[in-house]
Amino acid sequence: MNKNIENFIESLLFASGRPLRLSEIRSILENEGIKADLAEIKAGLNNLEERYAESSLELSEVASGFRLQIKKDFTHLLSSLWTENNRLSKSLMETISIIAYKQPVTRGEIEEIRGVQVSTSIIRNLLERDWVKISGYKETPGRPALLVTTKTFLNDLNIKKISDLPALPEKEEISSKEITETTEINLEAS
Amino acid sequence: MNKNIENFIESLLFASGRPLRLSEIRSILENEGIKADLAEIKAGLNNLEERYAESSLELSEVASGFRLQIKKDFTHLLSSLWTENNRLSKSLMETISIIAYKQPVTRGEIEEIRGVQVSTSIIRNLLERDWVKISGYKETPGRPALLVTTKTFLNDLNIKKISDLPALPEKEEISSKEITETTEINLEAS
Amino acid sequence: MSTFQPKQSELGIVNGVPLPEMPEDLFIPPQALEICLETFTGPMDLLLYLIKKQNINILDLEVSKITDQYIDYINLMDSLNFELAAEYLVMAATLAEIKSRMLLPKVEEEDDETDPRLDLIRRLQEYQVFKTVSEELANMDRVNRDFYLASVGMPKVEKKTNVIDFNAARLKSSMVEVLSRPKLDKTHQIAFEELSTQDRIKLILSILSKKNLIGFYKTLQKSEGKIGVVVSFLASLELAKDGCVDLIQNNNGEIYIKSKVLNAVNE
Repeated sequence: MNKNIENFIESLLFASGRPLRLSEIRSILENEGIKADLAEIKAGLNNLEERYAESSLELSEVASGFRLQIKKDFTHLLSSLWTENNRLSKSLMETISIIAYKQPVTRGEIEEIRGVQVSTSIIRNLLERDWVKISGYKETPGRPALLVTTKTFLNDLNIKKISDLPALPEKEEISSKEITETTEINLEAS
Repeated sequence: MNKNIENFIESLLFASGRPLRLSEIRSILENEGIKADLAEIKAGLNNLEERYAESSLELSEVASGFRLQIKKDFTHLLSSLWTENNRLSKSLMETISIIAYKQPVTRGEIEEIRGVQVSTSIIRNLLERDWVKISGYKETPGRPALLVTTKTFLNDLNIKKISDLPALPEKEEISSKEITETTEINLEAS
Repeated sequence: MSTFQPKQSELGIVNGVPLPEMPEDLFIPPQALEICLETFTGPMDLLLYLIKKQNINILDLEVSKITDQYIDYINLMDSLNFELAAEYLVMAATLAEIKSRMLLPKVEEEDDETDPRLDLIRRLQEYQVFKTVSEELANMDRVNRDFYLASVGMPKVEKKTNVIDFNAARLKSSMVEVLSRPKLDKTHQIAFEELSTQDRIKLILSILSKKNLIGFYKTLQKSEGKIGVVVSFLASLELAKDGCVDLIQNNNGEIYIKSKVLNAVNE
């Protein structure tokens, strides 16, 4: 067996159960008396990536670091292993979207945009998924909790940072004049 | 990317989170329209074994099938990762040992033997680890759930069957039997 | 790959007829309507749907027409006894108000900003932005739906090197320790009826008559096992309830029974 640095890194990635940063990998190796600088670790990761080229595995970098996942080509095959229902309601997706793009945001602010109460079950669901956490409290009456998204949210969407999310669609500029003109037409029409 | 049969099998082993039998692998592949007989699957597993020769992984056969695991040589390196969140509390050890030796057993009976309450978080922890499952309900008032150990528990202990557990000292066995009897009396009384 | 499919375009239609314009006498399967209602995440969503059906830009919002359709929809739901979220009714009121203001004769020097629709249009635009992006988010690769993480088992090692500190020997020693622990309830079989709370109260009172403060354990007899503990405890509670004793628990969880009767006598 070849105990090269790639294998050490590979075993760490498999054993950790969470993504690992370069610096975390370095410090774990260091604890075990294995000296490696970040460049060497990065090179090791690159070698692993090559090793997996012909396999079902791939190395992925997400918000919390590097992790091993199964290539998307195999998803269809694997879905039968996972009976878990991973469908998320439209209301939940609207809520998490507002939190993601407007953070930090209070529940009241979300409700203002959505025009409807945000059910407690949605917030609980998001907290349980660890997609959302409370970052503090707004200094307004009632001191409502401020919600922000977590690294887990980014990890679960397979991205590194919030700016990797799709850009917000542009709003059409409201020109009051335009509206007024239309109003007249509408009045005639109705 | 090479979508040969080894990769299909490999992706299943990486994604399943539990050991898989040859027949399970065959039926999952079959559902996806991939015909392979047991001999071909076995050959695929052998090829995978070769693939991992120079890596940190190995293929292992345990009570409930095949699984991929990290080679023992890496244990030392991994210990620092694992000690943080995998230390088993004394009460958890006591609870699982009672379930292992006395199964099927109710929570009340475990409490009776331990002399203290068994917290819900311990039971949940054991269920989540998949070391314990509910095998049925005792026909006494309240119909308490009967807990038994699972195949995963055997796998994690690296034994094939419960009778492979070390025998308890003779004297203790007698006194424990007494206790179990008392337990039943107490349950009825209360 | 994605399982998320925006269904807006189909779901406002029952039996091929767009729902809001549906004649009231037409039979609509209640389940279909229920699905409809659940499709909209709220009044903003319903409004956007109605606007989209007219194939117009939000900026060209025809309040009058939309309001009628919206209110028809609400009435339809109401007549079928669907529980509408209060926000739907608030929106209906808002629309009605805008509509009535639009019908008022225009004052020439009116400020542009006072267009009654302006606030609603802004809200609709804001909502549409997030609705759109939420659909994109729903379509992004998501763990355990579009891709899976790779995991493997941990090596099994004997002795102390075992990473999860778990092995058959430890299991056994844990069991032995539990079983050999001195037991309160190590016992003989005693019928429950043979121990009466009344008798125990008398026993406790007789012990208390000699000593002001006693440990709870003094009231127990080993042979009675756990049932004895229960009976003593019930007896103590009974005495405490009657104001005869105080029950005191120290930091170690030990219970003491303190006589109040005796104190009273002493005074």
